[in-house]
Amino acid sequence: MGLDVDWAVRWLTLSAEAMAEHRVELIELDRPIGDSDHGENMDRGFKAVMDKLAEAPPETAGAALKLTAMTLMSKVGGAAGPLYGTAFLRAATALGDAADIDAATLAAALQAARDGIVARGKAESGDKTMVDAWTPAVDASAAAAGEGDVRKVLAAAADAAEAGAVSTDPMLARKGRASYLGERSIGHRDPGAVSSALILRAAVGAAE
Amino acid sequence: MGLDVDWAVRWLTLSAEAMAEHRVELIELDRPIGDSDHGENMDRGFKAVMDKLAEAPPETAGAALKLTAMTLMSKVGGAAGPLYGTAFLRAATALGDAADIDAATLAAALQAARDGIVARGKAESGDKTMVDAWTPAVDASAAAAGEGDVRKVLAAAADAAEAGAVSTDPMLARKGRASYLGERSIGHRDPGAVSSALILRAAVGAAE
Amino acid sequence: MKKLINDPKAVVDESVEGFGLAHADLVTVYPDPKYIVRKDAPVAGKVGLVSGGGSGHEPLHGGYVGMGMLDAAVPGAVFTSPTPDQILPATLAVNSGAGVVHIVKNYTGDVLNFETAAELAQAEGVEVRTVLVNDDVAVQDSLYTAGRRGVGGTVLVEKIAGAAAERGDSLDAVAAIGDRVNQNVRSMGVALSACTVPHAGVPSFELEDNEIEIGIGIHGEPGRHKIPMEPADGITDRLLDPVVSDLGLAPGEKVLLFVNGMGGTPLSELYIVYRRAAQRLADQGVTVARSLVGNYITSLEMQGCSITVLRLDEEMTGLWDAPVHTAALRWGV
Amino acid sequence: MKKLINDPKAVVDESVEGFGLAHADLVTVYPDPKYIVRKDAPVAGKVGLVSGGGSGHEPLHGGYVGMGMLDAAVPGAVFTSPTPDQILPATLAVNSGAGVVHIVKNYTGDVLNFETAAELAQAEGVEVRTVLVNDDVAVQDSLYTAGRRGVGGTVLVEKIAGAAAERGDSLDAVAAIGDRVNQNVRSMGVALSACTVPHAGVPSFELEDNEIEIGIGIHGEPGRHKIPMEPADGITDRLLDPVVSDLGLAPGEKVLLFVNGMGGTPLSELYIVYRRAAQRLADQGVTVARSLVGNYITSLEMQGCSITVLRLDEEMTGLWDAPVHTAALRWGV
Ligand SMILES: Nc1ncnc2c1ncn2[C@@H]1O[C@H](COP(=O)(O)OP(=O)(O)O)[C@@H](O)[C@H]1O
Ligand SMILES: Nc1ncnc2c1ncn2[C@@H]1O[C@H](COP(=O)(O)OP(=O)(O)O)[C@@H](O)[C@H]1O
Ligand SMILES: [Mg+2]
Ligand SMILES: [Mg+2]
Ligand SMILES: [Mg+2]
Ligand SMILES: [Mg+2]
Repeated sequence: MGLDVDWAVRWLTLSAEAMAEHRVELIELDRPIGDSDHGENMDRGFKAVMDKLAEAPPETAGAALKLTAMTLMSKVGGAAGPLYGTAFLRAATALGDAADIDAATLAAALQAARDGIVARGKAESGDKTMVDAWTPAVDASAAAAGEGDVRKVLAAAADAAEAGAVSTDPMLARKGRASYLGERSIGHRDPGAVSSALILRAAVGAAE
Repeated sequence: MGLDVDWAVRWLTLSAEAMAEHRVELIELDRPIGDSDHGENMDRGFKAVMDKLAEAPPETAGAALKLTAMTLMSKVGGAAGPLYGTAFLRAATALGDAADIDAATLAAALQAARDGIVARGKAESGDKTMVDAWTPAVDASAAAAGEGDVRKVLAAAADAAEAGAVSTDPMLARKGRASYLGERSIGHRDPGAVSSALILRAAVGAAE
Repeated sequence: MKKLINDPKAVVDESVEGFGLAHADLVTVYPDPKYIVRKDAPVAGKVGLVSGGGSGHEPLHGGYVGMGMLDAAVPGAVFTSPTPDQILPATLAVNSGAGVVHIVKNYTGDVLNFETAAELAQAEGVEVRTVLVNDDVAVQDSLYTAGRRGVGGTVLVEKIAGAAAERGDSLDAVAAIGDRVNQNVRSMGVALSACTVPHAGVPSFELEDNEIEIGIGIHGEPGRHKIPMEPADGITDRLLDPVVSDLGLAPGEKVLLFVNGMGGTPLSELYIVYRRAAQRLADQGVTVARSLVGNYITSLEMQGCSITVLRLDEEMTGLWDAPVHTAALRWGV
Repeated sequence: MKKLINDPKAVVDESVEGFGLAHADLVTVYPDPKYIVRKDAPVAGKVGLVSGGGSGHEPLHGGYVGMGMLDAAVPGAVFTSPTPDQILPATLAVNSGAGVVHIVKNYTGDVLNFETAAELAQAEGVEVRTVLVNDDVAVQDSLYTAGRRGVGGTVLVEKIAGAAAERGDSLDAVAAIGDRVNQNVRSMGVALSACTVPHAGVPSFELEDNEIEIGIGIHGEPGRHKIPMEPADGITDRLLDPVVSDLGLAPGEKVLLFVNGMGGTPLSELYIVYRRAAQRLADQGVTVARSLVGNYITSLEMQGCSITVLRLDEEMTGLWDAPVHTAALRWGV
């Protein structure tokens, strides 16, 4: 059995909870190499997503993600707003109006999301951005998709994203605000990679 | 034997040394009940007096005190500048061009100085100002003057001024910047009373 | 203490020199004795306006020298009133024969030094009038104290008296309008942090992490009392209410509302205070006809603000609106 | 953290509301989505100028809305770029048909959000040009980074492009002069203390008692490197020299020298920095033809300053001198 609109709403709800719970942690991560707002931005954005979902419950998973995209774009600001906005918009487009999402469609949606982030932000792997969480996640989910189990696809993505976030520690930032620090960006974890891993982990929880 | 111009110059020199040495202490006293500048002001003023004395060595004690008055007025600023300026000016006038100052003249000069301060600043005894050092000093010197010993006159003045400075601790300020604090001025020593005592103590040292 | 200075003893010299370099079109700076004079002074037939006081309150007073405001400013050492040997030549330099008004904030040191300078100027044949500014409601006025301090109202006195002088008012008329502004203006301030006088090197008073000081003056002197930190709206009310009641403002009256930063507070916070003050005045039926928000009379890097309210009449409003061209206040030209 | 605020979440709302109340003669404030528009916008036949960015840099950008400068400002959350749903209506509101120029500081967030808004505006038939400001020499420019940040030069781009729009220049011409200013302006900043973002509640970086941070941006980001505290003249040289050499200034050239405070530094200290910078430029045969000293682009209550130098030509000088009437910059009117 695949994933449906209820899963999507649960995913977004758990994401919102994760952003609220990790708000201070994400602010703290953004302090040494950024401007101390990532947790605040994400928490504000996902709270707004919750409001929108309550106002007009979506009929499909795709519609839920599209609504998320538009809300994040208009409420988050900063670099993360347009990047996450594009990611959710591309994923929504990939899902179309499918009522039941299978493993292959899911993996394709994750890839579309990552491609959207890269198209907007032009970061490459190793630049110490959220791409370093998304790219391993997309690769792992593609590999897992062959087995046909959406839960395994999600788990593979979340595991890889978490490892990817950790992998940003030694990187020298080349994109975003952290890049101004040059060498001094080394030794810190990228906040956007961490929030990405949290969101992908929420997708796993929603499918349990 | 009375006091002469050399005594006056030594007095001013020792006063300058005392202001330099107690600069920080006077700043610290001016901090809780004033604006942290009394030590700076007095030190700047007496350094300028030293320069002036070196430029044009005075011929009489009266001339030395007049030069001091003009210099303090033009270099100290704040409340203390005009007050000490007037004090030294009145004392200089009281000394006239006497080459040898006897005990009675000395006591009269001290009284003239105090009266000058009161005329300018309109403070009464107990208002927590330099007047609370000067008035007991004047009273004590007048009493001591009968014995005819200038050194005893000076010592009596300095002793009384020091006690007078200490007596300002419990007073509630009614004049100057400390008066803005009302009740909160209680428990602090008045910086101008302390600098007055230092100057009168210097006069004793100069006569030794 | 971290400051963008070279030597605590050279702070005023170098700062005033830089000011003169940056505003050479407006002012001439005399270094020793130190005073700042309007470029085209003395202006023929015009009453001269001189103000001054301790440094550390920038842009006060140098920033207000120019067309429509002061003719000269006399900066003392940090928080220390200037001396007669500065005030006198400044007074002589701006006297065109029409006389000179001294605008003096009510502090013992300023009063005594300006008093001496005025006597000396008068001895040289210059007519001098003194406008004493004492608008700080934090100080209980009393015959037995040094009286209220001059704070934020000073800026408004200088602007309005300056406009009166510029339009050609007589010596007595300029002094009278200055007094009228002073009688109709009240202020009160708060500090969130103390400031550090360069030569002292340590903060002028202590505040705990969650304490603020209500009723501070502009010299880093401690204020009326310490209270626990509270939201901006509550602090605003604590400053505005005594000002309004001391002024005896009635519904229907028009005022100028001036929210002033003490030097270390972001402009955005001053607008939060302005918002509350404007709303509260409106609730009381008072019309805010003019406003001023920014760092105009400061205490070095102190965090905090003051609120000043001036009861306006038609003449004062017109003089406030009149053109002014100084380093810190400029409009109409 | 002690701030004159009510609720960290309401800081921008309340501050912008207060700004609107204080300057109701100049601007209209739209609360949600939030943007600030020149009172008489759209001005018939005139190119519209829109800028924006995170809040916390006041008076930037709202303080520059008015005749001769910006037509609209779009404030984001503190240090967070605004969103397309704010930028789009601001753009539409100031379009008179002559098109709109977006002035964007080069930060990933600002660039992406303005890019989206520009696309959406274009889809609605409004021609949009973007002027990207990236004047911060502290950042090594490189194809492999986000590139130089937009800092102090932004104020000068907004003033000069604003004057070009006001005199009736075409869309392309306004964008071109904005680009020309950007190409001829460089800046560098220093922090003596960090600032505290209201919702974060702790300082954005740590500095020891005798450390300063050279090459800071305007978002409380740490800078290029920390050095021990030193006298103002030495710090000034560390900021000015890279600016001058990156600009490739030659003797005989004319510049505008802009010494900017980061929000928590007294004006008197800025003049000490100005003094040194002006003297040093003079020693190099460079003429300081115009100057600006004050808090014009800030980082909340951060202590520190930035130095900006703009190579002037005759047209830029004329546009700089042209009348401007905004809350924070006003002359000639
Ligand atoms: N060019 C980019 N491509 C991909 N991700 C980026 C890029 N620039 C920034 N990011 C991500 O955005 C995160 C910062 O987001 P946030 O703090 O909300 O925005 P801002 O940097 O504008 O304050 C970074 O941690 C990084 O993961
Ligand atoms: N009206 C007054 N009469 C006598 N002494 C006064 C008066 N006002 C102030 N003082 C004295 O001046 C001292 C302060 O001097 P100082 O700190 O140099 O000046 P300011 O108060 O202007 O900063 C006080 O400690 C007090 O002794
Ligand atoms: Mg950030
Ligand atoms: Mg003092
Ligand atoms: Mg003083
Ligand atoms: Mg940000």
